Amino acid sequence: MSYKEKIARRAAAEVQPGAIINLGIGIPTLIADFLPDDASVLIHSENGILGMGLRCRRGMEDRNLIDAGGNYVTLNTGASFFDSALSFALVRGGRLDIAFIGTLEVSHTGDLANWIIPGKYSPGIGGGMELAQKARRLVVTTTHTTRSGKPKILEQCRLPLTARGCVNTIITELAVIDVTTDGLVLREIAAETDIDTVMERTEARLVIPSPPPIHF
Amino acid sequence: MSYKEKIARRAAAEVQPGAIINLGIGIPTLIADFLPDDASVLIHSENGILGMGLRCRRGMEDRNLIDAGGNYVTLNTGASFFDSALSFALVRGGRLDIAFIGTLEVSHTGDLANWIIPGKYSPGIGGGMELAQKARRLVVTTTHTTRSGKPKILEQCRLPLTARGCVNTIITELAVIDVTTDGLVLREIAAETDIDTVMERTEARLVIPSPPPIHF
Amino acid sequence: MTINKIKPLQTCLESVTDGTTIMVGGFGVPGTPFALIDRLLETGCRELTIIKNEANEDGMGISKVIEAGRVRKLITSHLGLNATVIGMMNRGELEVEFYPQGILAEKIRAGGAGLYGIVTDIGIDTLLAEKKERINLQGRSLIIEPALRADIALVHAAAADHYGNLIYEKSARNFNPLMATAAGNVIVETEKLLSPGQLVPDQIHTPAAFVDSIVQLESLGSEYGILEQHVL
Amino acid sequence: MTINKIKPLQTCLESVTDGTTIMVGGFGVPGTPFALIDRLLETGCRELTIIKNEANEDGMGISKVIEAGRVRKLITSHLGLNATVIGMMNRGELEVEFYPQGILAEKIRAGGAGLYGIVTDIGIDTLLAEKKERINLQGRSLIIEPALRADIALVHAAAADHYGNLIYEKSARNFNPLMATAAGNVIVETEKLLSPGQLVPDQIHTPAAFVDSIVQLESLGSEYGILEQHVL
Repeated sequence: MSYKEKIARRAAAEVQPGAIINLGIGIPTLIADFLPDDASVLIHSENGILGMGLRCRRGMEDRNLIDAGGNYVTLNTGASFFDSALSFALVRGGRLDIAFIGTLEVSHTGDLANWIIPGKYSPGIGGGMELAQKARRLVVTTTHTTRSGKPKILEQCRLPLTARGCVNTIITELAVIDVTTDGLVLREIAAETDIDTVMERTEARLVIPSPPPIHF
Repeated sequence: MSYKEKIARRAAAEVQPGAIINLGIGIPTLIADFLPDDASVLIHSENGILGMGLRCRRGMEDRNLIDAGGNYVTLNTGASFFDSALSFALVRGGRLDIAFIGTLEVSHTGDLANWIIPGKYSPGIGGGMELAQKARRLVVTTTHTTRSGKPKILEQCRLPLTARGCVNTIITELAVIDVTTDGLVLREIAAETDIDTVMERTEARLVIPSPPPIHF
Repeated sequence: MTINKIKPLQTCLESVTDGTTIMVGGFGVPGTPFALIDRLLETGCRELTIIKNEANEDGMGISKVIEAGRVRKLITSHLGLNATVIGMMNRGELEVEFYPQGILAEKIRAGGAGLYGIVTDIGIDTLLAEKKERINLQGRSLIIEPALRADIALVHAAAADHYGNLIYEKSARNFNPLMATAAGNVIVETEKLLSPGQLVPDQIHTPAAFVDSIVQLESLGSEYGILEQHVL
Repeated sequence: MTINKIKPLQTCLESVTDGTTIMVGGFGVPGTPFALIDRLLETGCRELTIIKNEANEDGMGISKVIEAGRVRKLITSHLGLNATVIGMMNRGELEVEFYPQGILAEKIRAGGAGLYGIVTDIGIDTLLAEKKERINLQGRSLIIEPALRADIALVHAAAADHYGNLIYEKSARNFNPLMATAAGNVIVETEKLLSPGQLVPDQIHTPAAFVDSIVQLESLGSEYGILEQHVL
């Protein structure tokens, strides 16, 4: 299992039965593979689907059935289609229980920055800003550091924000961290790591709870 | 044929093939009986119908199919149902070609007053304000005077307005009057009347065009 | 474990208390959730704020709750077919707030869509505009209408599945799909209960995400039937 | 004489001129009106303003019109799958105005609903809010987003009747029903043409009132098919 799959598997455990969830592009997309198989969770896709299934196996594609990233997908029992206005009414109106989202940076107060690197990367906004700001719970799934090893979990975001104070939980290959009024609380750490390693790779100060974080 | 039916018949002649129209309560409701039978006109009803038919004959009622006044109605070919938001989106968005509406007063500049008599009659607003303000063409169908013989077509409305400058044409049992930048132009008069009688029963000044009004 | 939002009629309104704000679907008889309204009356809760297109006709539906003195404020569009409620309003026994019908619909829709308000020119030259918040936009003076939400929405559907997917029938759709998005607790009575998968995804009017509880109607009472005073 | 809005593909875009503002449905391939877009390209009109969720992928759909230098301004949500158009934007060859996807949808819907704008808090703490009109409502500082309308909307439907009633299929619905309300001239390409009465009134997604012209697609070109780069 790749580290991305490990993150996705741990993230899937955050989903309660009956939840309405949205899976952003990147690692969040992998979460679908680790959800229970019994249609007890409904996946929302920004392009107007509730009850989206897994990615479609080759040869079974329906030209009219894609996710928001353009991938061909299947449909689960209880699914419905709707227009783009209702799709985001669902998000902004408070009916999306959890959004899983990737990020470039996240701050110790739960600020999220994932949509623009001025002068380098500015493909637009998409649905991310609304998902970040309005999901009842926002779970960031991300590698703990950048490819060059720099921390992504910072005291303050340096990049322009997607939304302020929106992140509830951060899940990486090393740790599960909750954003609380007391700061970033290290809820769990990966089996193969230790608290010192996690703290070293995190710029923001981490609160070590008592009892200490369990392994996942 | 009653005078109300005469007004309705003359009003029906204003409807072009392909038009989307709305018929208010009272005399406007009768217009449906005088429209061509070939589904070339689609009637809009505020409660979410396009392609409404005539009032339903006794014994054929569908409990889920009423007009905005509560009457049981039939459905024409090409009909659709929608919610109350889309129903008025159609009106405000400029897709309603003609609204026919009753009135208490109308002014020489096309102001309409038909929703409230302070202290005496105030049942609410309903869809009338939006129909008056936003129909591409607003045709008032009304008796020329009140039951006590007082003019309804006034220099200025005395009652609170429904909408300002919204009326395009006034059709009564006596006359067809267009609201123009030159004032109220007497386009047609009823067969059994004359210009003097119409002017006598109208408070607002009427412009007599040349050639003079034809009979209807 | 699949999703199942079915609840018994007797317990579906447990969260109503004195002072609750409740949206009620329907335009005349079609789409009015009479069984849920009767249950609301049985709760005995008072000082309610009701949001409904009209107040049904005298002695029917939401009018029964208003006539019983349980409603402090009614947010509505038109009461033309209910002389009893107009009388209560005129005697000061009921506070009534009127909106143009489509603006009422848009305010509710905006609440459901997580917007804070809409900008409109409807009623701009009338009494209605007098106390409204204004804004200048593109050279026009316009009205800001704040969004409307409720604690509870009572909705009538023609059919529902266990997930809470809904379809409405004919002119019974009206305000129901809008209100089904605009309350924290959306309670639906349905004429038919279908198994998940029986509704065609392209034909669903209200997606399951918006619905909290489904009550299956055992039978339709006489209030759901034809109203003799409107028969030709 | 019944209503018949069928037009030939060759003449359906006669009202497009240089500088026209055009909304184009679709989210990726599903719902993109490729045949109408090809016809738009053939008109040779320039200085267009295009409103579309994204710019399709390089070399496809609306991207062809942009790549041909016909578009002055693109109002959109995200260009992540189109490096060519991002390059044009970065080199200053194309003006691009970005909105959050659901706010773009609401701006279009508001235009279609005859509203002047919406009030929202989306993007309130970001760069986006910097040049926006603000309003204080119920103690909050909020953003006013003006409504969007276009001269022409190009829409893809799964089926239509001669009146202009439309249905969409699966995720091809997306922006199409919204845009179908928000332009003075709504032109629809349809995969299937049905006789009036064949569509079930409760299942119609766009009522006939909003549609001006219907073009029946003889066949679906390869652009409508499966995109190999997205196959697992």
